Amino acid sequence: MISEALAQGDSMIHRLDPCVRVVCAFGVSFALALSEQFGVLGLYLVFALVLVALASLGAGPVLKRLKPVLLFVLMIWVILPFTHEGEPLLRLGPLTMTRPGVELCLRITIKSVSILMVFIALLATMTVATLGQALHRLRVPDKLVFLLLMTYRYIAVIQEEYQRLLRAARFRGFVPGTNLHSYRTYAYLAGMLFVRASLRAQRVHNAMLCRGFNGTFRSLDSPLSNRLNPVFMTGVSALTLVLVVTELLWK
Amino acid sequence: MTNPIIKLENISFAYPGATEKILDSLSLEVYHGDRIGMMAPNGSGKTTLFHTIMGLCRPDSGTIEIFGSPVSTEQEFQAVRSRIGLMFQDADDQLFCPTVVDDVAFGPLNLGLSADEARDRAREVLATLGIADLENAITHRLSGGQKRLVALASVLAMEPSVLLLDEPTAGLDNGVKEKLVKILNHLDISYVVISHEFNFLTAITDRVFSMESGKILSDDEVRIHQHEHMHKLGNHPHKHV
Amino acid sequence: MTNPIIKLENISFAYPGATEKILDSLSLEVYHGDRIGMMAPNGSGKTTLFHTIMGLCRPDSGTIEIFGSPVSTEQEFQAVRSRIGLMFQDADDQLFCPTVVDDVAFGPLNLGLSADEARDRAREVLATLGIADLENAITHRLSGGQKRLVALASVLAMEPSVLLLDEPTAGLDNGVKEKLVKILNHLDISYVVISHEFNFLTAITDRVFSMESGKILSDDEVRIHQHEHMHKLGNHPHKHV
Amino acid sequence: MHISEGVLSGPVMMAGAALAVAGTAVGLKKIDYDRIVHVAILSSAFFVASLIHVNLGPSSVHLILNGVVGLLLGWAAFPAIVVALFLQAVFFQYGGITALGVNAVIMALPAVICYYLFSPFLNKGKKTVFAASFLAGAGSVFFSCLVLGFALYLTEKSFFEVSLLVVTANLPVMIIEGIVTGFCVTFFHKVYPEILPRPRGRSNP
Ligand SMILES: Nc1ncnc2c1ncn2[C@@H]1O[C@H](COP(=O)(O)OP(=O)(O)OP(=O)(O)O)[C@@H](O)[C@H]1O
Ligand SMILES: Nc1ncnc2c1ncn2[C@@H]1O[C@H](COP(=O)(O)OP(=O)(O)OP(=O)(O)O)[C@@H](O)[C@H]1O
Ligand SMILES: [Mg+2]
Ligand SMILES: [Mg+2]
Repeated sequence: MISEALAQGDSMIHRLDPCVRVVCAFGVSFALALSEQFGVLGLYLVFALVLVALASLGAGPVLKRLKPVLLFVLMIWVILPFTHEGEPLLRLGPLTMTRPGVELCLRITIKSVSILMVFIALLATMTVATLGQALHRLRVPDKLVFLLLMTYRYIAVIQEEYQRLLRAARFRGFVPGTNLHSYRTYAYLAGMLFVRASLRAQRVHNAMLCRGFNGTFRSLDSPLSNRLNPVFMTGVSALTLVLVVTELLWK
Repeated sequence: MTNPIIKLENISFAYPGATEKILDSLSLEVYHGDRIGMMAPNGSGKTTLFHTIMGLCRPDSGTIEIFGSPVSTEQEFQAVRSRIGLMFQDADDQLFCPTVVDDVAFGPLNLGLSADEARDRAREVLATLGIADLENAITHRLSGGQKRLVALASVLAMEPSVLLLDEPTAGLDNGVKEKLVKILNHLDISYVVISHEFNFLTAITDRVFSMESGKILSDDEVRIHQHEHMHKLGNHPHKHV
Repeated sequence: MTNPIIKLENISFAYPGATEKILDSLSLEVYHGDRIGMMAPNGSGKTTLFHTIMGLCRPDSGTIEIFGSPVSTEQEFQAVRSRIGLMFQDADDQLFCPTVVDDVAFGPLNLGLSADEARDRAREVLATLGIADLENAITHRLSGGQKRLVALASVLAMEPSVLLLDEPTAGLDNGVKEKLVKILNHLDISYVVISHEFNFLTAITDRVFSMESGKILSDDEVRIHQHEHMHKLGNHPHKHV
Repeated sequence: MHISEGVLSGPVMMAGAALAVAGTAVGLKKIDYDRIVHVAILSSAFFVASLIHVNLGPSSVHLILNGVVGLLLGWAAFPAIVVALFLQAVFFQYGGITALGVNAVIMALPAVICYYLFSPFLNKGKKTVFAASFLAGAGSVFFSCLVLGFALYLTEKSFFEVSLLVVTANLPVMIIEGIVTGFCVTFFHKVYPEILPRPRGRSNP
């Protein structure tokens, strides 16, 4: 279910220090989300496309990952232009498209698609293991990093447990429907997942104690030194700064 | 000669995304009264084979006939699934209701029995297996051996025509194993059993198959395989068994 | 005669809330060089015994001495825990780090080694077990057999003086089992191994104990038990092995 | 239930992020080292459980179960939910970085509120347990809708209709969540009461 296929590549982005990528992803995403001007947003869109290209990800996998947001965008285009008040732009029978409505939709579309492309290019191209390490070096609290890595580690285990439980139910003639029996069955399956998760947590905690864990998290640090790191960092910062300033001046 | 209960013909299957075929033009026939053992290395596709019979893995090519009629769509599989009792490799995966009787009655309820009928059926099966006293026990607190027996009960409560048992003895001690041997030898039902234990298999089956490169191997090859294995262990100092 | 590495004396233990004693005035001594097997029915308390030695279950009465000095508080157990390598029944419980090398290095890091030293130690152990190529693999993607070997590596990386292995072969095929036999026979370390498989145990240990009503039974009783068992199987038609 | 990237205005986004950081900090503080593995693995279970689809007439909806997580973890539900949402973003791109704060508040705040409202009833009789957990399950979805609607409304007054729509569209979901949470918690009560929080006062959530 969870695949880290995008992390397998070997592009320029893949070779950058994960910390640099995390910082850039944060900076660009927030700057982008706070922009309003179409000109600036257009430039961000191009910027995001360039990042995706630099990560050498095929159009197919990227589009697949954008599917949820594209569906969302489609939905707002169907609703917002007609419900938003303001200067009418176009009449379609009884419906009126308004200019502010269309502008709002356009803005949301560019922002959401660009932010997700930045996310895909910079963050989805590393494994969660690497991401955790990067967050650790960026001084995110140890407990939170540990929580992230441990949660990630056991998702696959629990997912498999769920698949097997569901399969067992189906083999015994369970056909889900809209009825109490089905909801109760799903509740039992979910309940069983939590019970097993809790029992497993006890065992894992014991296993950690046996390996000398005493409350401090240590990890293998492996910073990737790469000539490109400072270059990329500077480049992205400069570009973002320019776009932020343009945005501010535009007003 | 009667028709086979389960008939696989030239089944090929690869997991989506994987290139390697786990099942490769495999054919298998199970007749009424057959008691077949299956012993093959980890990852050779035994569990996949069972899942294919149950319609959980859809073959890329080949045909499956169950009780004489071809099955290929989800509807068709749903109709026959409850007549094949699959017992999972790990009993924990199979027991998800709070108490033993709830769990054993789950299948019959899905078959459309009333709550009372389902409970009666569950009690009956538990009694047959000699674990009537577990009726109100909490499933996840049972011991490993008890879980296995309850899992078997919950499969038998569906009154299947054939059993598929996936490593019913893994991690069980000899006491529970012997109990299983007795139970299986007394049940009047056809079955296919996967196990890594030759002694157990020979005690409960008439023939032992193996699997290699996605195909079923017949009895003889298995026998040769076993001799070889025992020879290897013979190099180490070990007690006479 | 040297001092025992592990010495349990009159240990009694019951799980909180339960009335039944799982361990009942149990005594056990493990000496340097011992290779002990342990074979007993499900639920007889084998895993509980291992957890008591590690200080994960605190006995209600009795004394534990490890490496010659008594241990009873969490601090004392913490000090000796890293010198006893416990391999868990379920490898998934033991491999909690995202990648193999992280996991194997986790113990050495806790022992106070620097990141580089820990990494080197991890690589060394992986190489010894012949799985150096798994170094950067994601732990949850490993196969059952690989997980077991990595779990062993992560225990060995602590350089323990004694190993406690809890059913290291459950669900593994003969190939992986033979690999484990070879590895264990080449390690120069004392160990206690729980297994339900007599062949495996005899191949890697010098004595086999059992457990009954919370106590350890000596070799002889176990041997008798086995003969009896084989005799029973003899009643059923079965092939010559 | 979440808000997509690019929808929220700056102030709302920032307020959400600040609240999420604060909630996570409180939650982390409440987790000691003996409990952290427990929180992490329950967070994995929450991640997986939220992928379960149940039928609703001809269509299907996925479970949310933030009520269950709240009842089981108390304040620790905050970091647990943040981590699960972040991993959903990484694996499925259900969101990116900027909406994470608001989305975390949408899911986690109601979970914590329901913990305080309903966990005192969990060591009572079977009927009370079912009723309390039904309310916790339905209530946390309801509160989530309110927070979501409020965030949208603050961003853009014209989102008012959308907010109303969200609440009404989620009415059946609330009922399903209530039923499932009710059965789920009575299941815990019967088979593994240790997983439920002890009565408050004796130990911290
Ligand atoms: N869901 C899956 N997706 C992809 N590959 C899978 C999946 N399930 C199993 N496999 C692969 O298919 C092969 C056969 O698996 P299967 O579980 O059928 O083996 P098995 O003979 O039952 O092994 P065991 O003795 O360990 O139970 C293995 O190599 C396994 O890695
Ligand atoms: N955490 C626990 N709380 C209460 N009872 C427990 C707990 N863990 C184990 N038990 C009970 O203690 C007994 C001994 O369990 P233990 O796991 O030590 O057996 P075992 O010999 O390792 O069995 P197996 O061969 O199945 O692994 C069993 O009856 C079990 O039900
Ligand atoms: Mg299998
Ligand atoms: Mg055990």
